[in-house]
Amino acid sequence: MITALSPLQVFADKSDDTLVAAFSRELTQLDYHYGTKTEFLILGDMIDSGLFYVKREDLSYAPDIASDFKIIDDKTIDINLRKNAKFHDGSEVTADDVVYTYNFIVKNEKNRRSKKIKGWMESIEKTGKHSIRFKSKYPYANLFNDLYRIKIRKNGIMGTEGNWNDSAQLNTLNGTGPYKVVSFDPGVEVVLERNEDYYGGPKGMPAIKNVIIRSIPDMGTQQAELMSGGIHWMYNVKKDIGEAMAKTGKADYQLGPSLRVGFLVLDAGGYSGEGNPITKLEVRRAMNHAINRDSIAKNLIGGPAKAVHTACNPVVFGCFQDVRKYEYNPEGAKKLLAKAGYPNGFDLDLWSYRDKEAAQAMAEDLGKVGIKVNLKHGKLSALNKARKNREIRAYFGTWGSTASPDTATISNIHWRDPAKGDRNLSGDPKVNELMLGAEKTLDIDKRKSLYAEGLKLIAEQAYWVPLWSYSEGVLSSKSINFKQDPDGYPRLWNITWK
Amino acid sequence: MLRFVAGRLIVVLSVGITLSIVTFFLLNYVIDPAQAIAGEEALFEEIEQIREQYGFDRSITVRYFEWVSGIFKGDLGVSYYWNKPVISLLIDRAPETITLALMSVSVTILIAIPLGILAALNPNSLIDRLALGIAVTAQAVPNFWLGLIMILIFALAIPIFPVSGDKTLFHFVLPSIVLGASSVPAVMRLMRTGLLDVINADFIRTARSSGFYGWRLIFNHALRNALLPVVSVLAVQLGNKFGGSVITESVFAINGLGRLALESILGADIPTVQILVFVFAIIFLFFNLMADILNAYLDPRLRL
Amino acid sequence: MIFKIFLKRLFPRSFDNDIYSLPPKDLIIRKSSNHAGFKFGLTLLLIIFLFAIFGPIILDVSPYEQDLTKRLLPPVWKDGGSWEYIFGTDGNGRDYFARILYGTRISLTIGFGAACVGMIIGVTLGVCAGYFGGWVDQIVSYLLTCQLALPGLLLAMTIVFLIGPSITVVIFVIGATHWAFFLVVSRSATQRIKNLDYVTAANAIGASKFQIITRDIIPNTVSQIIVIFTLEVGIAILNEASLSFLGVGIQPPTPSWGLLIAEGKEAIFFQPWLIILPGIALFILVVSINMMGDGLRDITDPNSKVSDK
Amino acid sequence: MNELLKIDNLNISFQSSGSDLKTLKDFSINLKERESLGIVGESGSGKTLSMLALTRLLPKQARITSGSIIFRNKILNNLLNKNFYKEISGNKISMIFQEPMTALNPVHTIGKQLLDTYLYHNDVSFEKGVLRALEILDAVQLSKNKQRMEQYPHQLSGGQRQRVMIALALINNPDLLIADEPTTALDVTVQKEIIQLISKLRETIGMALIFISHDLGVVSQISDNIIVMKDGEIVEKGSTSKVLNKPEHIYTQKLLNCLHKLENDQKKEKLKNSPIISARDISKVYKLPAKIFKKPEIIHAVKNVSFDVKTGETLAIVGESGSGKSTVAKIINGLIVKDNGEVKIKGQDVEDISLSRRAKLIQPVFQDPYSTLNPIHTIGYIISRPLVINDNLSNHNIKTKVIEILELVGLSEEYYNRFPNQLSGGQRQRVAIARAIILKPQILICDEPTSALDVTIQSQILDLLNDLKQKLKITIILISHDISVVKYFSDRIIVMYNGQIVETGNSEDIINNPKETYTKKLMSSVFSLKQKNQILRDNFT
Repeated sequence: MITALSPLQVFADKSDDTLVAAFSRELTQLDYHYGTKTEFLILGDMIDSGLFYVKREDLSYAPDIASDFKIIDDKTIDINLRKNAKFHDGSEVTADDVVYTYNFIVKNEKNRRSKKIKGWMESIEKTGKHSIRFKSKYPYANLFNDLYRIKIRKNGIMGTEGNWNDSAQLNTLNGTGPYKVVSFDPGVEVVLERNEDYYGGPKGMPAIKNVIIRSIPDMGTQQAELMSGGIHWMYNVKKDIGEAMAKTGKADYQLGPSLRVGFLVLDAGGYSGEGNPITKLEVRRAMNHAINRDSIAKNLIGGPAKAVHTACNPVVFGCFQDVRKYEYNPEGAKKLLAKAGYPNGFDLDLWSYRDKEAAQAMAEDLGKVGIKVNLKHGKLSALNKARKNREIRAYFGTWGSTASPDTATISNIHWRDPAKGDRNLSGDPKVNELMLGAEKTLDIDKRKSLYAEGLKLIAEQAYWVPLWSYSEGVLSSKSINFKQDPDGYPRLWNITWK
Repeated sequence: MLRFVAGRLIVVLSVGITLSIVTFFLLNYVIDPAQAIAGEEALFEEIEQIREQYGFDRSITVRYFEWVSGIFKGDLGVSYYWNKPVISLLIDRAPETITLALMSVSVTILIAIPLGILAALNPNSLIDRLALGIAVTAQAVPNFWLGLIMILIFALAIPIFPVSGDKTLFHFVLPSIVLGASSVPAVMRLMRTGLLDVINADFIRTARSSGFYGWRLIFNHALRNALLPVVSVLAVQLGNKFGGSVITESVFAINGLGRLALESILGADIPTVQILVFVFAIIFLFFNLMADILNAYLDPRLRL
Repeated sequence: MIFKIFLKRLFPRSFDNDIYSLPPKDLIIRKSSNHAGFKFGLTLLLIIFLFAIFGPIILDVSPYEQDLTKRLLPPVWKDGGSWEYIFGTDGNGRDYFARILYGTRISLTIGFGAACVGMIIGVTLGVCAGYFGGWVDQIVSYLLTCQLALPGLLLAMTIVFLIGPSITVVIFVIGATHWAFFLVVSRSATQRIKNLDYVTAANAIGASKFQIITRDIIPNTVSQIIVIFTLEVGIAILNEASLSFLGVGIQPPTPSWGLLIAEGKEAIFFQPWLIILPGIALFILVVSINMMGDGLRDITDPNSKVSDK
Repeated sequence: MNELLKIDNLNISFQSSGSDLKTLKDFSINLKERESLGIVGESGSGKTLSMLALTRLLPKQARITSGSIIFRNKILNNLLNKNFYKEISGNKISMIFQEPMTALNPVHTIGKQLLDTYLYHNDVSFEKGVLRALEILDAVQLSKNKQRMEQYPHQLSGGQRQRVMIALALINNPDLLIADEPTTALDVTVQKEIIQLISKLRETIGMALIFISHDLGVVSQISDNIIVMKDGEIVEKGSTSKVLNKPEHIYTQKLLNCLHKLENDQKKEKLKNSPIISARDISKVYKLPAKIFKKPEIIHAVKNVSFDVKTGETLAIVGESGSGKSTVAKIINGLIVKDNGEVKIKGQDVEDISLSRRAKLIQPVFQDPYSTLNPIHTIGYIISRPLVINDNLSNHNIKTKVIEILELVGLSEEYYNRFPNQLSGGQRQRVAIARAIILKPQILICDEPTSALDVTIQSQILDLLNDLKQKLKITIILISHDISVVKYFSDRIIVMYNGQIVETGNSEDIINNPKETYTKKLMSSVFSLKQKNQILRDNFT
C-alpha cells in the first residue's frame, strides 16, 4: 500500500539488521503445500520445517523436526520427534500434529501433494507423544525427500476430514521454521522476523533478525536496486551480468553448481503423428551428435556447467555415467541423417520456454547438420498445452531437482507410464519399468543397477538429447556473507552480515 | 440526458457481455484450466480429477453462464494462481494503478498543455519546433525502453528517485513520467491545433475588434474553447492508463492491476485474466462516457 | 499557409502561374518538395529501406551465424571493439550489426504488414458504415467500441498464445487490434463526401453504389488514410517491439528489434549498447515514418502551407 | 461636417516566398462625421482588406507598405498596439462581420460577452454594465433582453445573433461602425430588418458607417456615397445617385448592366403543354439522432407538396433556407427516397425508373461550384462519365462528344485534361452543366446554380442556361432564394415556406400581385435599384 510522500529513501540495512532479497517470480501465497516453484521452497524452508532436511554440506538427508529414525523393515519406519520444536504460536510440535498433517495431505484430494504421498503411504500412526510410525505400500526409495517436502501443520489448523480448509495458511502462516511471517503482500513482498524460539536443527540459528523478500519481475530493475542498495541479494544471475557487476565492486558474484540439467525430449514413440523423422534411431543419434554441448556449457552458461550425457545430473544419486556418449560430430550427424533417408535434413519445430540463448545456440547447431529448426520459444503453459495435445516432436526442457539429489526426482515425472503423463515420449515401456521401478525399493544397489540399466537404454536409443548441467549465479551485496551450496539451492537463512 | 446515459449504459453493458464471451471462450480454449490448476508435475489422472472436481468437463457454454451468474451474485471467482478470491486481488491492486493513472495523467497535463499553448501562440517558432520534437520523440520511444533509461539516469546515475516499488508516492514519480509521456504527443498536438483553430476563429476576430489583445485575449476568450476537446481526450487517456500500465508496472515493480494482468496471463490464471479484461473494458467505456458527459457539460452547445 | 488560400480568393487571376493551377498530383509533388519535414522523413525512410533490402546482400553478414567464443564483444568505439563487429556481438556471439540490419526488414515487414491489415479492416468497415449508415453504421460502431474497449496488449498476448508466435501471426494480431483510427477517419470522410454534390451527381448520372464507392469516395479519402497509415506503421512497429519484449512476439532467433531489446534488457547496465542500439534504430525508423506522416498531413491538408521553405 | 477618417494612399502587400504581392493599391477615402459610405466589389477586390487594415485585423503575412490612416486627426499607423486596442478598437471604431453563426464565442453567454467588452473599455461597476447591456439589447430590438443575457449564441437564430453582434459593436457608442457584409448570410426577409436597424441606429447614435457588400442593390439603400473596387483598386467613387445613374468606369457599368438585366422583365410564354412531372402529396421527414442532452429531433422537411411541371416550361421553386425546396428537387430527381406521396415523370414513378433511363430523363445542377466536381478526376473524365456508364460508345466517339459539349457550354478543348482545381467557379459551373446535359435529358433541375458566384459571372451562367433552354428544348426547374434571378428566368413560380407550398402562379402574378402574406413579405424584401431609399422611408413612417 502507498503511504505518504517521503522524499528520503530509507534503506533497510545492517544498522537495523534487515536483509532484503529479491525474487523475479512472485510469491503468491505462503503455504508450500500449494506451490511448486523453487521460490516457494526457499520461503518454505525459512518459515516451515519438515520431518527431514537436505544438508548443505553433502546433500544427504538429516532429521529436522525428527530427532532420529529407525528403519524397521523395507516398508516400515519409526520416527522420533524433537522435543523442543515449537510452532510460531508457541505450542509444542507433537506426534498428533505430524499425524494430522499427513492425514490432511493424503485425505484431502484437492491438495497437490496428495497423490504423490498416497502413492506410497499405507498409514501413519502415533506411537507416543513424540514418536510416529510410517508404513508404506511398497519399499519407497524417495521417502526422505517426501518427508522433507511435507511441512508440519498444527493439529486442526487446516480443518477436519470432510471439511478441509485449503486456504487456512495461505496468507498467514503458523510454521515451525527459523523465521516468522510478520506481514505478507502477495506478489509484492513478505516480511520475516527471526523466530527466537527456533530449535536450531540442521538449518542452524539464523544470524540476521529481519528478512524482506521482494518480488521484482525485471532483472534489470533488480540489478539497479542492488547497485543502489535497495536489495542485498538476487539469484538466477547470468554469467555475463554477474561478472560485470562484480567488476564494479558493488557486489560479489558466485557462479556455483546447480542440480538443474537441460535436455531435449524427443518424440521417439511417434505420438505426434505420421511422418516423424525422429522416430528413427539414426536421426535421434544424429541430433545427439549435432549439438556442441561443451561449447554452450562453457561459453553461454559458464561456471561449473558441463556437458551431460545422461538423463540426469551426474552429481545426484543413481545417475550412472558409463553410458553411450555422443560426441560433438556434425559430419557424423550428417552421415547418420543421410543413412536415415534425410540427406538434406528436415524441418523441425523445436519448442522451448526457458534459456532462450541456449535454445538459439542449439537451433543453430542443428541447422548446421541440416535440421532446419523453427524455434517455438514461448510460455510454459503454451508448451504444456501443445504437449498435452501431442503436437510436439521435440522440446527443450530443463529440470531443477531443487534440494533433491536423487535421479528419482527427474525420472519420476519424465518416464511415467504414457497413460499417466505426457512427457515420456520414448514409446518404450522398458524405460518406464526400469526408471520408475528404481523408486520402489530401498535397496541402494538395486536402485543403482536399475537406474544404470535404464539410463543406458535411454542413451543407447537416444530417447533424449541430454545437454548440460547448469550453474547457479548469485549476486550479493558487499555487506553480507553468502556462500553457495553444492546443489545451487540458496539457503537464505544462512546469510550473515560482514 | 437520462435517456442518453441509459442508452450508453446499454451499449456499455452489451459491449461488456460481448467481450466477456470473447475472453471467456478464448481463454478457456487457449489454456486448459485443469492443467493450470494441477501444475506442471501433475499426472493425467490428477488433471482429470481436477477437471471433474471443478466441473471443467461440462460444456463451455454452461460454465460461461455459471460464471456470469456468479458475477451477478457478486462472486467474481477464485484465482487458481493466487489462491485468493479475484475480488480481493482487485481491491488489493487497484489503489496502485489508480495512483499511477492519476499521476501519469497529471504529468501529461503538466507537460502537454503549457507546451501546446506556447506552440500554438508562436507557430513555427523555436518553441513550436521544440514541442513538435518532443511529440515526435515521445511517439517513437517504446515505453519499456524509456523506463529502463529513466532508471539508468534518475535512479542510478543521479540517485534522486527510488529504482522500483510502490511504497510511497515518491516511488510513482518515474513510472508516472514514463506512462504519462506516452500521452503527451496526442494531448499536446490537440492543444496546439485546437488553440490555433480557435485563434483563427471568427469570434476571436470579434474579440480583437472589440479591443482585446495579448494574454487577456487568449485566457478570457480562447482558452476555454480550445480546452474543451482536450478535457475529454484526457478523460479517455485516463481510462487507457489502466489497461496500458502493464509494461510500466512490470518495469518499476509496481504492484498494480497491469502487473497482475501480466502475471496472471503468464500463470495461466483464467479467472483473474477474464475479470481483468472485463474490468479494463468497463473502465475504458466508463471514462469514455464520462468524457462525453464532461464535454457536454462544459460545452453549452451540447446542453439544452 | 492559410494566407495563400486567402490570397488566391482575393486575386484569382494573378495566380494563373501559381501552383494552384497544377493538376492534383503535381500539386502534391510540388507541395511535398517544399516540405522540409516530409523530405527529411522520406529520405531517411528510403535510406532505411535501401539498407534493409540491399545491406545484408552487399555487406554479406549473417544475423544467425554464432561463435560462442566471441560473445558480447563491445562495439567498435568501445575498448575492446573491433571493425570486424562494428556493433559488437550479442549473447550468442552473433554479429549485432547484422542482426540490427536484418531487424530493419522485420520491423518494416511487420509495420507495413500490420498497418495494411488494419487498413483493409478499418477502411472497409468505415466506408460501409459511412456510406450506408443506419444499422450498418450501428453495427460498425458497436464493433469499434468493442475493439477500443479490449485491452489490446492483453488480447494480443492471448491470441499469440493461441496460435503460436510467428511473423504472420504477429502481423495479423497487431493489424486486427489496430483498425480503429482507419475506421473513424474513413467513416467521417465518407459521411462528409457522400453528401457532396459530386456524389449526388454521380448518382444522378446512373453510377452504381459500387462505382460511387470505388470511384468517388475511396479515392478522395486516400490522402487522409495515408496519414493514418504512416501513423499506424509507427505504432505497429512499437507494438511488435512491446510484444516481443514481453516474450509473445517474434520468435528467436529472428532478429526483431523488440526481441533484441528484451534479450539485452538484463544487461542494460553493463552492455547498454545491446538495448541502446536497437532502441536508436527503432527510434530513427519510427521518427522518420512519423515525420513523413506529419508532412503528409500538412501536404494533403487543403489549408496547408505551400511554398515556405 | 468635420472629417472623421482619412485614409491616404494605403498600400498593402502580402509576403510570399520572398516576393511581395501588392493586394491593395493607393486606397484613399475621406469620411465625414455621420457619413455613410458603401464599398462595393466582388470577392477579391480588396474591399474587406482595406477595413481590416483600419482595425488592425490584417492576416500576419499582410503588411502595410505605405499610406496613412488618420482618425480624428490622430495618425493611427504609429499608435502602439496597447493604446490602439484600448482606446480605438471596439471603443471608437467597431466592426461587425458577415457570419453571425461563428462570430460570437459559443461557450460564453451573450451577457458575459457584452459585459466583457463594456467593462474593458469603461471603468464602471458591474451593475452599471448590466444596465448598459440591457439597454443596448433593447436598442437592437432584441425582445426579452433579460433572458437573452443568460443565453448562449447557439440558442439564437441567425438574425438574433446579428443583432447581438450589432449590440456588441455599439455598446461603447463608437464614432464609426464598419459593417462587412452583415446581411449576406441571412435570409432575405431578415436581411431587410437588419439593414433597417443599422440605418436607424446610425441616426440615433450619430455615428459614421462604412458598409461593405458585393450587392450594389443593398449598398445603394444605405449609403450616401459609394466606392466601387476591383482588383485592389478603387475604380469608381461618388455619391450614390451619381454612381448608379452616371457610372464612369466600365466595370461599374458592367455591374449595373447585370443588375438591370435581371430587373428587366422578359417575355414569358404561357404554355399549355401536358405535365412532364407530376408530384402528389410528397413528404419527407428527417430524424436527427439523440445527442447527449438532446432528445432525437424530427424535422418535417417537406409536407404534402403537390405540383405539376409542364413540358418545356421553366418552373422556379422559391423559398428561404430551410423551406424544403432543395429536398423537393432531390425527391423529384429520385436522389432522395420520399416518405409519402408519388412523383411521376412521364407517367412513370420516379423510383421505378431504371438508373440509366432516369439519367437520360432528368439531371441536376448544384449550387456549390467547389463540391460539384470530384477533385481527383479530369474535366474530360467527369463529363464523359455519364456516357461511359449509360451508352456503349467507342472512346473516340466519347471524346468527340465531350469536346462538342465543352464548346456548347463555352469552354474550349484545352480544358479536357484539366482538373477542377485549375478552374474558376464559373468555369466549374459550366462543367457541371455540361455533365448534366451530355445525355440530352428532358429535364434539368438547377438548385441555386448561381448563388455562389460573383454578380458578373452569375449573369453569364444564367445566359448560358437560357441559351441551352432554347437550343435543347429542355424543361428547367430552378430552385432559388433570389427573387431577381427567378423573376428574370422563370415562367411559373412555386413559393415554399416551412416545407409547404404557400403560393403557386405565373411569375408575373406572383411578383407583382402576391396574395399570401409570406409571399408579400418575400417580394418586398428585394432591393431594387429603382426603389431608392425605400428603407429609409420605411424607417420614418
